[in-house]
Amino acid sequence: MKEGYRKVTICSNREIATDIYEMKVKGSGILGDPGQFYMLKGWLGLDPFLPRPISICDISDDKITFLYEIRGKGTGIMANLKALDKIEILGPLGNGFNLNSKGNIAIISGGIGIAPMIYTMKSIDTPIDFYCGFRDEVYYIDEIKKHANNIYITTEDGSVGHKGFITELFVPEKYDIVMTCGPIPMMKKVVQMCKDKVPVFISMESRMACGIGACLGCSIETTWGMKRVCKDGPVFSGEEVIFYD
Amino acid sequence: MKEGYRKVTICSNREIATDIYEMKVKGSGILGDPGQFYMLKGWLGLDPFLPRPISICDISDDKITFLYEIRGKGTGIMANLKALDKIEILGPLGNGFNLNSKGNIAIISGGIGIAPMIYTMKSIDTPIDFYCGFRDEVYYIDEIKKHANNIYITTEDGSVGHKGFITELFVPEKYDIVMTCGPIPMMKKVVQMCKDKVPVFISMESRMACGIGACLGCSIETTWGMKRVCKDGPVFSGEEVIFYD
Amino acid sequence: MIDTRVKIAQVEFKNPVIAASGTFGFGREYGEYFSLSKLGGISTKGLTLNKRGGNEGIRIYETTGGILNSIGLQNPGIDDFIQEELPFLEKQDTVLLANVGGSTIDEYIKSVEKLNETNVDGIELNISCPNVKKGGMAFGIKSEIAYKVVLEVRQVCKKPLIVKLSPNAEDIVHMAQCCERAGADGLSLVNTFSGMAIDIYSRKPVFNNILAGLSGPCIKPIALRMVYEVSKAVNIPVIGIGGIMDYKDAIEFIMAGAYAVQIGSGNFINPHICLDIIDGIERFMEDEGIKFIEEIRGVI
Amino acid sequence: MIDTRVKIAQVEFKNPVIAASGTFGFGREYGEYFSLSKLGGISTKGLTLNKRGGNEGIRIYETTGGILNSIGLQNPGIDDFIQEELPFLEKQDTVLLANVGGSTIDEYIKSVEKLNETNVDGIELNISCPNVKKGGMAFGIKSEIAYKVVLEVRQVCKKPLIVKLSPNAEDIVHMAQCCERAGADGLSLVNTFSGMAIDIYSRKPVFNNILAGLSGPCIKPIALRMVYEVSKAVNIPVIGIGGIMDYKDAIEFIMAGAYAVQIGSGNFINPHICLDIIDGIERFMEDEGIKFIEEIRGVI
Ligand SMILES: Cc1cc2nc3c(=O)[nH]c(=O)nc-3n(C[C@H](O)[C@H](O)[C@H](O)COP(=O)(O)OP(=O)(O)OC[C@H]3O[C@@H](n4cnc5c(N)ncnc54)[C@H](O)[C@@H]3O)c2cc1C
Ligand SMILES: Cc1cc2nc3c(=O)[nH]c(=O)nc-3n(C[C@H](O)[C@H](O)[C@H](O)COP(=O)(O)OP(=O)(O)OC[C@H]3O[C@@H](n4cnc5c(N)ncnc54)[C@H](O)[C@@H]3O)c2cc1C
Ligand SMILES: Cc1cc2nc3c(=O)[nH]c(=O)nc-3n(C[C@H](O)[C@H](O)[C@H](O)COP(=O)(O)O)c2cc1C
Ligand SMILES: Cc1cc2nc3c(=O)[nH]c(=O)nc-3n(C[C@H](O)[C@H](O)[C@H](O)COP(=O)(O)O)c2cc1C
Ligand code: FES
Ligand code: FES
Repeated sequence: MKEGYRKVTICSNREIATDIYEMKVKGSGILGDPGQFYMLKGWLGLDPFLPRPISICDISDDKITFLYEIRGKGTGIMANLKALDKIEILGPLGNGFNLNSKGNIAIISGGIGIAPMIYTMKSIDTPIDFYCGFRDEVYYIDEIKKHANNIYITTEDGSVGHKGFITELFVPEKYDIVMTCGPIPMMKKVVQMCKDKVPVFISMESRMACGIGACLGCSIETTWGMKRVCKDGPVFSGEEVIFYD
Repeated sequence: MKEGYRKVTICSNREIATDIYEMKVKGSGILGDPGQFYMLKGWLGLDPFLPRPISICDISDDKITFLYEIRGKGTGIMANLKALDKIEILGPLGNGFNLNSKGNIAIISGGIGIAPMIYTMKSIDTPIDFYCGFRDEVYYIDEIKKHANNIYITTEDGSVGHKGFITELFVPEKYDIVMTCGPIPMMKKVVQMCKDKVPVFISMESRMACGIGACLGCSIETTWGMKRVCKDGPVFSGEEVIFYD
Repeated sequence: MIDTRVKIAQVEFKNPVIAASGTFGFGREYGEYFSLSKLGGISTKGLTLNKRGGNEGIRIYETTGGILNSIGLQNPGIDDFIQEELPFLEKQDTVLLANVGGSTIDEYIKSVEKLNETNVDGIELNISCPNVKKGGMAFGIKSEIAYKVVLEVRQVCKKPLIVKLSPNAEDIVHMAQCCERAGADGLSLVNTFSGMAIDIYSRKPVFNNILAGLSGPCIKPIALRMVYEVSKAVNIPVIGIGGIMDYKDAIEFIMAGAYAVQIGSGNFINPHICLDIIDGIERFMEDEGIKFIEEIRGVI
Repeated sequence: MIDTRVKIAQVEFKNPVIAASGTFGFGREYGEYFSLSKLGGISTKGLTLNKRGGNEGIRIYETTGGILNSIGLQNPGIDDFIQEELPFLEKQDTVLLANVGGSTIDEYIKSVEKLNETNVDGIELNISCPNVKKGGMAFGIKSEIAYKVVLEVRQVCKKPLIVKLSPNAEDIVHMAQCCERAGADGLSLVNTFSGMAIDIYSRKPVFNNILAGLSGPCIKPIALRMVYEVSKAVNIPVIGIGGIMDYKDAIEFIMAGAYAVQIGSGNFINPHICLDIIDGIERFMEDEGIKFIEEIRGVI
């Protein structure tokens, strides 16, 4: 039987860029594959009501790293937590990336979509080209440099790296496998670029309630019919996801 | 104009007896008279929804001491807070005890009703007889001993002091003024004992929403008609309050 | 330059934020925290012809995201209000709505007649009170009964007449249309939802009256839906009420069709909430390049 | 020794805690977290005659103390359910209610006929779905329409028939009485409240369908009141639903008259919530010296 929500202790929780936080938590039985996520509840009481899905950014020994952006109430409250505070987590959940990938691999992340790609990159033996796009501030670059073969950076305001969108630098033809996580329009673009050229795997986002496949709140349309992001994903093959405009 | 809710910083928050906590907070413009209270909000989000009324247990310089018992959700969350955490407070609110009291004064507290009586005792120049009743564990006794003339203690299980209720030790005839705070049945008993003998002032409790006199949620019946505990009280003259069975 | 003024039933509000009845007393207490003249308007505590002490027992009980209340219309009565409270309120530069409750049509009429002679800017007729003549069923449940009440009150009322609807109405849209037909100049909704709570240890209802009224952010999605549906169905202005806690909530109600909003339980959590919402609406309008509220009213 | 068994429509539940429709899938997912045989019962995701993909756009939106959902009855259809899901569910030692939705009476009848031939323990008829023949107004709003639906379904239904009521009914008590008269063996209430939310930046409703269903602890006080009123007014067992988050909430519903309770949104916050509530009820009964649930049922 799987464990339900359990309390873990926060080791550190620091702002690494404007509104971007890195939280490390510690607990027993910490598990997970790259691309999987946890549901987090960093508050007592029922407001916020729903736990929040956050990807595994890294795991080592008994510690998980979460990288998150303040988007609203839940992440805002999480940002207020300090070392030794407790937080409840459920997971690991969902299906991650296939790591038995051979050949030239590209990872493309947009904004906070970088989170799951860190652990993914670290878990793949082959050297990887890491494309990461940001709005203005960049983060986690040192971590990527340590592991990546090449690193490509764009910012929308040109403050760091190339000015523009990350998809402008990406050349699909160079790769045998592409993995991506970021805003839907970016991922849609990546999928279009890779079409008929190279298989692409994308980590989808969707509003979630249960996180375990029961409520059908996170369903998306795929060529195989409705699929649950939380249970059947969050990683899907680029071709199977049906994007809307 | 009065200030609204403002953030103060917790200096310490420790359990001094089972489920009894002493919280010290620090902030600018900390004010209040004995018997007055603050509304406290020690959580982000809207659950709990309402702030909680807590008496001033002590004030010195820019620090207030609150003494509280875990009764439910709100006080339970408060007990989880640590030094350097923030909490929001509104106050001071209500009318406290009249401190220009002359003659022999008795203070009678039951359980956590001791909280407002500490600051009250310290603020009165005359030596005071302090009667405090507890269920089992006693607390804040050293603090009382420092200031009181005589101290009488009862516990319901007899573990400390006299076994029984505090009203069993109290002799109204000895006093010129009586002040009391505790469970309604205790205060009712004190009022009955003092009737036609000595004036008694009681600090009433009532469920509150606004805490400032607008919602009429805390109204109680008095010989003067309906009165708001938060605005017209919490301290009332014993004779004016109409107790129900 | 943005302009937050709104006009409802010929009355101009300097902004669309009104303090809701029963949560703001007669303004005095909040007047200690900010200048009441900043408000779009104030709706008084519910007034009845005669003084009422209100209900016994517990009156306030917290629930998740809200409160159940059973105040029972404690108020000094219309005469005392006119003598003791109105002079203070008249001095404030804000729209004053006298919220009027009653258990018989006759009582409503007598109250309104007295208020006709005062300077209040409008009447907010609360039809959620139990109808003592009809065995306690509120006037606000059945459209036909509400129609009758409003029609009769309209005949005597010389002030703009806003009818405050109960969300417990059988058919809120039909109810609204009946009130419009009966001559209401505007509608405000919602009042509290009928709810209850039980003390499982004493095995008794928490409230002496068993039922109590639910308010607060917990009801917002339902209130918003009702305001949306009603706004689409009537041609008189609607004032949106129910769980508004920040300017975003207020804007939602306005986009759903409300001309103005009322803030109730939120005042208890933050005495400055009305000001914060007024400021927030202004900032939102500036950021979004909205000059007049009408540009976003009812865009949904 | 305490005994938590309850009997509803001749079906025995080992305890009064049932997982609510649409929040528990077909049990498989929660079965990874605990043995489903510990539950009093399971109500399946709402089934329709034919497979449905559900609604497009946002399906889940958090509100204070609850959620709005617009899943749109995504389900594999009755046939697929019987073939793919039922065999797994049959293996669990718990009562199985098949929750049936539909947009026409005909659809309900065909679905029930298929379920007649299975081992499901009972039908939970969800009459909150929009009635496509009557322009989208749900069957569950007007008592007379509900009466007709239930009467016709009753005629073909060979299983215990529980009718699940919508809190949007115009008169929940009358609705309940009509369903009783039409032959329901039990009632479950409440389904979700009609609500909405607006995205103020895009100036559009959050949901493609504009309206969505509100559930969670925010609705509890209203749901409890409805269960109380309905329990007093009918002679068939009532199952209480709405915002139950712990054993205390469950006991409140039982004291208000419910024979059993269903746990919906709470499952999302804690996959073990049903077990925690079962344990809590047992502990409460022990502490309070209650041997049978009937001792406290409807004590209010
Ligand atoms: C599988 C998965 C993994 C994720 N991993 C990460 C991660 O590693 N780091 C990170 O920062 N974020 C991650 N997210 C997104 C994160 O869950 C949301 O940002 C968060 O739930 C917002 O909560 P909030 O209370 O702060 O915002 P809210 O106040 O709830 O909403 C603010 C805004 O956030 C967006 N949002 C709300 N809920 C979701 C949701 N469930 N999914 C997507 N967008 C949402 C909406 O646009 C909304 O307007 C992930 C989401 C999913 C589904
Ligand atoms: C003027 C005033 C001064 C107070 N001073 C203190 C103090 O110094 N220290 C202290 O520990 N407590 C004090 N109280 C009581 C304190 O406010 C309540 O214990 C607290 O609000 C309970 O909140 P909760 O969320 O923990 O409990 P809840 O979960 O809200 O309720 C648990 C139980 O607490 C009781 N309760 C809830 N709200 C109130 C309320 N407003 N007043 C009385 N009882 C309530 C009820 O019996 C309820 O069953 C004071 C109350 C008032 C009115
Ligand atoms: C304590 C309290 C007292 C109230 N008294 C009245 C009243 O006297 N007359 C009235 O029309 N509405 C009364 N209301 C209802 C509010 O005006 C408002 O309609 C309702 O609370 C919903 O708004 P909210 O969710 O912002 O609180 C009262 C509400 C509360 C909480
Ligand atoms: C995501 C979701 C899906 C639901 N689907 C159904 C359904 O298919 N059929 C049904 O009768 N009720 C459905 N419901 C309603 C629940 O069964 C329950 O009646 C309602 O959520 C109130 O209970 P709660 O407050 O405990 O969630 C659904 C509720 C939610 C939150
Ligand atoms: S979040 Fe419930 S099914 Fe995915
Ligand atoms: S708590 Fe609102 S009047 Fe006292």
